[in-house]
Amino acid sequence: METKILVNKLVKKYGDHLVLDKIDVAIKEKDVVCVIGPSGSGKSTFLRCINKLEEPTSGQVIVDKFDLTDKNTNINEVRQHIGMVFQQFNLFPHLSVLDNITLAPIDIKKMDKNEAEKRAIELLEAVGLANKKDAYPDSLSGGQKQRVAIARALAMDPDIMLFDEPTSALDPEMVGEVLQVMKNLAKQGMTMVIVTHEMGFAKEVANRVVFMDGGHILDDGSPDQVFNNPKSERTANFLNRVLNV
Amino acid sequence: METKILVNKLVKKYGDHLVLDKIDVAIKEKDVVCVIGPSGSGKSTFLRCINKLEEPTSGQVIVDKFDLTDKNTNINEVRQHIGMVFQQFNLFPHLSVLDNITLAPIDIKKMDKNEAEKRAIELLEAVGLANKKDAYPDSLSGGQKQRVAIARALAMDPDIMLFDEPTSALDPEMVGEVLQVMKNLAKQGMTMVIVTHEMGFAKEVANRVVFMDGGHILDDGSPDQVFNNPKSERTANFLNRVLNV
Amino acid sequence: ENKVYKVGTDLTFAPFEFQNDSGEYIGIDIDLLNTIAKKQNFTVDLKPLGFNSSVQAVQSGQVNAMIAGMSVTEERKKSFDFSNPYFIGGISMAVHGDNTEIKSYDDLKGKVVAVKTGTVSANYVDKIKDKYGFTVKSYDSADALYDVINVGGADAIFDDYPIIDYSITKGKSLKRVGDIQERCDYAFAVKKGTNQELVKMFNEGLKELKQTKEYDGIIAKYTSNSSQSNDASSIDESTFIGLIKNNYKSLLSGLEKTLILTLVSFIFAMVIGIMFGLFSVAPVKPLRMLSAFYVDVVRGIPLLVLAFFIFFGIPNITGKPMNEYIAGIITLTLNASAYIAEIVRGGIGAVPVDQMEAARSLGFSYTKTMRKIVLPQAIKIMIPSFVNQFVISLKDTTILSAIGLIELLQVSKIIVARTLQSSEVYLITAIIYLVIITLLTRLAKILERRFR
Amino acid sequence: ENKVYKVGTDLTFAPFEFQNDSGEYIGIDIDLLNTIAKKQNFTVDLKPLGFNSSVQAVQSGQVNAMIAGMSVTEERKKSFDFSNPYFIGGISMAVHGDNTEIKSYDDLKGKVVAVKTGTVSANYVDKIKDKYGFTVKSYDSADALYDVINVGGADAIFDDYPIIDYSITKGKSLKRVGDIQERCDYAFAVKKGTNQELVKMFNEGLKELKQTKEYDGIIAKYTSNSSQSNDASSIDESTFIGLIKNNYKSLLSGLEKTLILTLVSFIFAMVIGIMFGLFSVAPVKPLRMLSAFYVDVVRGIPLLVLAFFIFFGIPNITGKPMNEYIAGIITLTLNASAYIAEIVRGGIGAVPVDQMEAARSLGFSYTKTMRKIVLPQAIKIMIPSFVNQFVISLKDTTILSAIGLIELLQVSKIIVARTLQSSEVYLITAIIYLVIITLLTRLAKILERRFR
Ligand SMILES: Nc1ncnc2c1ncn2[C@@H]1O[C@H](COP(=O)(O)OP(=O)(O)OP(=O)(O)O)[C@@H](O)[C@H]1O
Ligand SMILES: Nc1ncnc2c1ncn2[C@@H]1O[C@H](COP(=O)(O)OP(=O)(O)OP(=O)(O)O)[C@@H](O)[C@H]1O
Ligand SMILES: [Mg+2]
Ligand SMILES: [Mg+2]
Repeated sequence: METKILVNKLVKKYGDHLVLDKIDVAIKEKDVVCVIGPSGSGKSTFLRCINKLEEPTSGQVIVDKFDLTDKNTNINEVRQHIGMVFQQFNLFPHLSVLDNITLAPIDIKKMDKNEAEKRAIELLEAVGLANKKDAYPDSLSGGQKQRVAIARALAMDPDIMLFDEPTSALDPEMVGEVLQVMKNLAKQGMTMVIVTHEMGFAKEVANRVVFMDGGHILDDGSPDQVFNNPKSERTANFLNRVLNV
Repeated sequence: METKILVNKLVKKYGDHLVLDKIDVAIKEKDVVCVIGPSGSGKSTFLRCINKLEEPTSGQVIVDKFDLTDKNTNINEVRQHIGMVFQQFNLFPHLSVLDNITLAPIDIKKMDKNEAEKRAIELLEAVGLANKKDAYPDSLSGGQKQRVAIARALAMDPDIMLFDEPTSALDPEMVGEVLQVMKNLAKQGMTMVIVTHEMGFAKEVANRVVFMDGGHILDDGSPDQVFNNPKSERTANFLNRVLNV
Repeated sequence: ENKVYKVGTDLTFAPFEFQNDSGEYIGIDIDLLNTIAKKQNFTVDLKPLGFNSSVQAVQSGQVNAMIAGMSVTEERKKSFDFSNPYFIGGISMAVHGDNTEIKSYDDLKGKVVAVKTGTVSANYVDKIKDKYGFTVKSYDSADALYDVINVGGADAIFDDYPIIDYSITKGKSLKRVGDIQERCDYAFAVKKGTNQELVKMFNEGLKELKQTKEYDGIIAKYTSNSSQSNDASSIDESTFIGLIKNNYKSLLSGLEKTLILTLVSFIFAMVIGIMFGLFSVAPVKPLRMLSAFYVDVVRGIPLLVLAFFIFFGIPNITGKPMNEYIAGIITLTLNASAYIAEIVRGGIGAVPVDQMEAARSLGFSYTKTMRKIVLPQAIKIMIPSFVNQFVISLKDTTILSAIGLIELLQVSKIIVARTLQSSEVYLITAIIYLVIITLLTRLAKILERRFR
Repeated sequence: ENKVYKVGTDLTFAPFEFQNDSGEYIGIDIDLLNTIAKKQNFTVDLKPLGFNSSVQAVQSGQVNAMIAGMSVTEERKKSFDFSNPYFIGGISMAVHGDNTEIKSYDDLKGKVVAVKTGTVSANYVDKIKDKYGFTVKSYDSADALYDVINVGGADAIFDDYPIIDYSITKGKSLKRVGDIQERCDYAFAVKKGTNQELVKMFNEGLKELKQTKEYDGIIAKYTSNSSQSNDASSIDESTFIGLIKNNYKSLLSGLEKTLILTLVSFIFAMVIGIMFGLFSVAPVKPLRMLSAFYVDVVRGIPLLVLAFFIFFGIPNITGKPMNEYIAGIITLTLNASAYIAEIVRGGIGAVPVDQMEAARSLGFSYTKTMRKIVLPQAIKIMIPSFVNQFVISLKDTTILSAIGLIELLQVSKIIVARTLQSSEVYLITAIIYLVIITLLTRLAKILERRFR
């Protein structure tokens, strides 16, 4: 299949602090990649470089033939094809659930309002929240917020979805609902890059697991390979600690 | 064995909002009680009533023969026998690790400074952080902070330790370290009440599991009984969601 | 038909002529003249030109006569014809109403006597101070003179006795002690050799008034402490309620000016402040620096210094004279705009960066994100601060009284000058501000609670 | 040994007598008198009593003579013996230095002429205004009069010609037009029939000075715009640098007063403010209410209104006179303490409740937790705000110039009164404040960064 995201010698520094050290990754269409690793290893930074929320220090990020590191690339256009879901949901608190979802399609894609709303309600049904369309974010539980955030990202019909620890701010009981939505997305063939600590989910859904530490990719392979037969000792060590709680 | 904590028709309301509805519990010496339940069910409130961080609306809490709900009880003295560890660690940021631990023994128990420091270093060794005694909290990782917080509580030689989701603010990799310290405490025969979402830990360490929902205790028994054979359907439901992620 | 005479008078010389709270001229001179004019069938066109200008106006024939507490002197007789004296002026000593110790000049030994600088009284006490063995304190304003005796800063004062009497009618606790000194005649005056019929009518009218005792009524109205009305408006200004009843209109108009000044400058300040506030978060560095510079400079200069610089300095640079209201509004605008810029910066900063990132990741541009996502949330955060800044601007208007703006505090000063009731008037003023500011602050708190 | 004569003079009547920046009296009268005294071997004990008091002092024999720009009149001759005139006074018209249009009184048609209220000039223009067809504007202060021509608010002014000349030496762009009018002789005066030898010595000394041309030197020093020194300190105050050189000492002493006032009131305010701040978080409700009430009331009254109320009103209540410095310090203290109480409340509130709970759960009492856990953290948060509040208090001291406190702004006003350079002086003042405030604000920012 086609390469959707090509990351080439990606380097990111904050001042003198090297966070990503020459990362090379190619992600193909319909790949579901789970990125795991200890805190501070650069997982979020890597993800955020893919839609240029962080400016790479050097190297290339090419998404769908658009070179994000090229000054002439219209980043706002590229971002329309890349949905992103944050740990803290980041819904717009001054807008209703429906408006959260329809704002971008109407405003950026110039979609007809009725059509946008119809599509939004479909998406809300898909995440099981059709009855919340007129609610405001503050009145939702964490799991509900995160599902709305996913629907909002999907409303722009992205080719790629990025998730940054989508369940780590949720109560244990609500984690399941959100993971279920993500499983469905994966089944439908969405290209996804997911930073997560949910090892069970990674095993079940990902077709590829990447282990990062200290700004390097230390392991990269199928879930089976990474979890049961890691290349690097650091990976084995990390998995050992996390799984044996 | 002797009853350490006796909770009698405990009611707690915030305004009109009934959070604890006539809770009755007796906790015996050396009991390790894990309190589980969905978010907002009143677990924290229950725990905080045990050392009167929350003022009960009605009912009785008797700890070690002291009736906390009696106005004449010197609450500061009772609290010296009840250690508490918070989700957010709550170390004193303006004091070094050593001072965090020795402040209360020196100031309240009028312990000799040298003696207090000797004891503090022993405790730090027990939690594996002897080398951090002169560090300040800000320079510690989450797991280290939580272990210092446990050492701080232990420095007052409490008979009872209360834990409110001690690992839920930690990175997955660090959860293990803290749970290990708690296991050791349990082995030494400390009376403990632990609010947690770590079901594995509860199964392994607790001799008693309490399931709360809506301000009521719906299940109360051995881990085996509660996890494998819950009395209430709500418990079964909850466990099903949390365990099958 | 009555003949009309223009008569010059002084601007303010209570109790002979002064403005009441409706801005009409009243006083002994005015009442006498008007009553005489009615009796003698002539019409008065009063010209309150001030004493010096009235003298000139009589001499140059612009007015027919003057009445201004003018004393008859040999020198003046060379250029004026005077009526019969209608009042005998002079100076007197006065002590606090409760003072029982000083019964005559002989009791002044070792005491402190206060006078107004440059007056006949000042000259007089200078002459007698060695004889009676007292020390003299000079004050520049009548207000201070009458306050000092009240607060125990002096044991006695010397002043024109009608002024003392008038102060007593205004509620000052004073009593006159000893005889009237340095007597002199007050008379109505025309230019030498002109308007003789007017002088004659004045004399005849005055004689009639004295016979009918109307004369005594007029004098008593302004100089005795009897229970009868002592003011055109017949309200006793020595009490708190009387003061309010009598002055609430001018106080309200002062308040109105204060509010208008605040509002106008606040509107301008909002425009400028929001502009600089947006600059301060702009992705363009020079704009951010410009904004920081503006805010630092304006906030680094005390408001009153800024006001002085604008009011006195700007005209020097532009070559155009500056109206004090414009100077005041510019000062308040500059000052408030710097704080508003900070409020805007703070409000935008209080919207989590997350919101910006979420919107950008959906494909919104910076400007659109600002407009659709960040500002709608920031404004809610800012509104309470805007109300608070409005309160600060309202308080700051008082400072502009120093460059002569007439607002609530200036109005109070003017009332104090007339009524001599400084503590009561300033207390009333403070309460007015307190009430308004408290209401606005409450509003800010309610808005804050609502929007959080 | 020289005989000593007490000589009265005016307080301020430039260029005849006025204080230089070191507080010494200088001017034409003073320089002439001192030079004559040296020549004639007598010693002068100068008494700057003011004009009116000097007249009295001469008449009562407290001083031997007076020299105060006093003009010789028939009336005064009755009670004074005058020396030969040492100066011929009079009034003159002046226009802006660049004005080429007005070359004589005839060019005044349709123009605006400004004068100072109540002067000989005012009377004079009143007399001639119809003849020449101009309109008159009156100003209350010399400062305003000389500003108005500069900014184009009037086409010409009339004033005493020596004052005009003096203004020119001070750098005002003016030129005199037309002849000197209303001439009069200025002379040295003694009480009629006394001190005749003094008058004789004065006359002889004056004659000698005129012969040696020393007389011309003295006059030129104060009234010509020649390049020679025009001031005792021989620095040209019409330039920015000259102004600074000449006045930096008084400005620095004003700054010192400002800083002392700020510091003293700030220390008191800290004590009171911290007390009310602790009350505001106390577990005892009446204390919290008391604190809230105090803060609301003090913050609800504008500073200047508070100052007026304290300065004028408190004496009425306590019966004791109030010194303006004490009033100023009380005002600043009250005001700052309310804001400091809020800072303390905010600082304590910014320490997470968690910290309180953690300490209480260890068995610490409320008071101990406050002292050992909460306050040490809160203080770090408060320190930058305290510095900012200090800056605000520093700015607020300027407002107290309105009740007569001498601080930096008041010093500037006094310099303006002498030099007539309002824009430059206020600009210098603004820069001084700006520098100090900017430094303090930077400090606050550094502390803030350090403590976060
Ligand atoms: N804006 C920033 N400025 C400076 N350093 C930063 C910034 N953002 C991240 N870092 C640093 O970069 C490193 C990697 O951060 P990143 O957030 O990518 O880690 P992560 O793997 O996502 O960790 P976590 O699991 O805790 O989210 C960390 O050391 C972090 O401190
Ligand atoms: N200070 C308070 N004021 C008002 N309501 C409160 C307060 N503290 C807690 N509550 C309410 O009491 C209920 C129980 O809260 P509690 O914190 O005890 O739940 P919990 O079981 O600990 O939940 P979690 O797992 O999220 O910590 C919740 O509905 C909460 O909103
Ligand atoms: Mg991350
Ligand atoms: Mg809880």
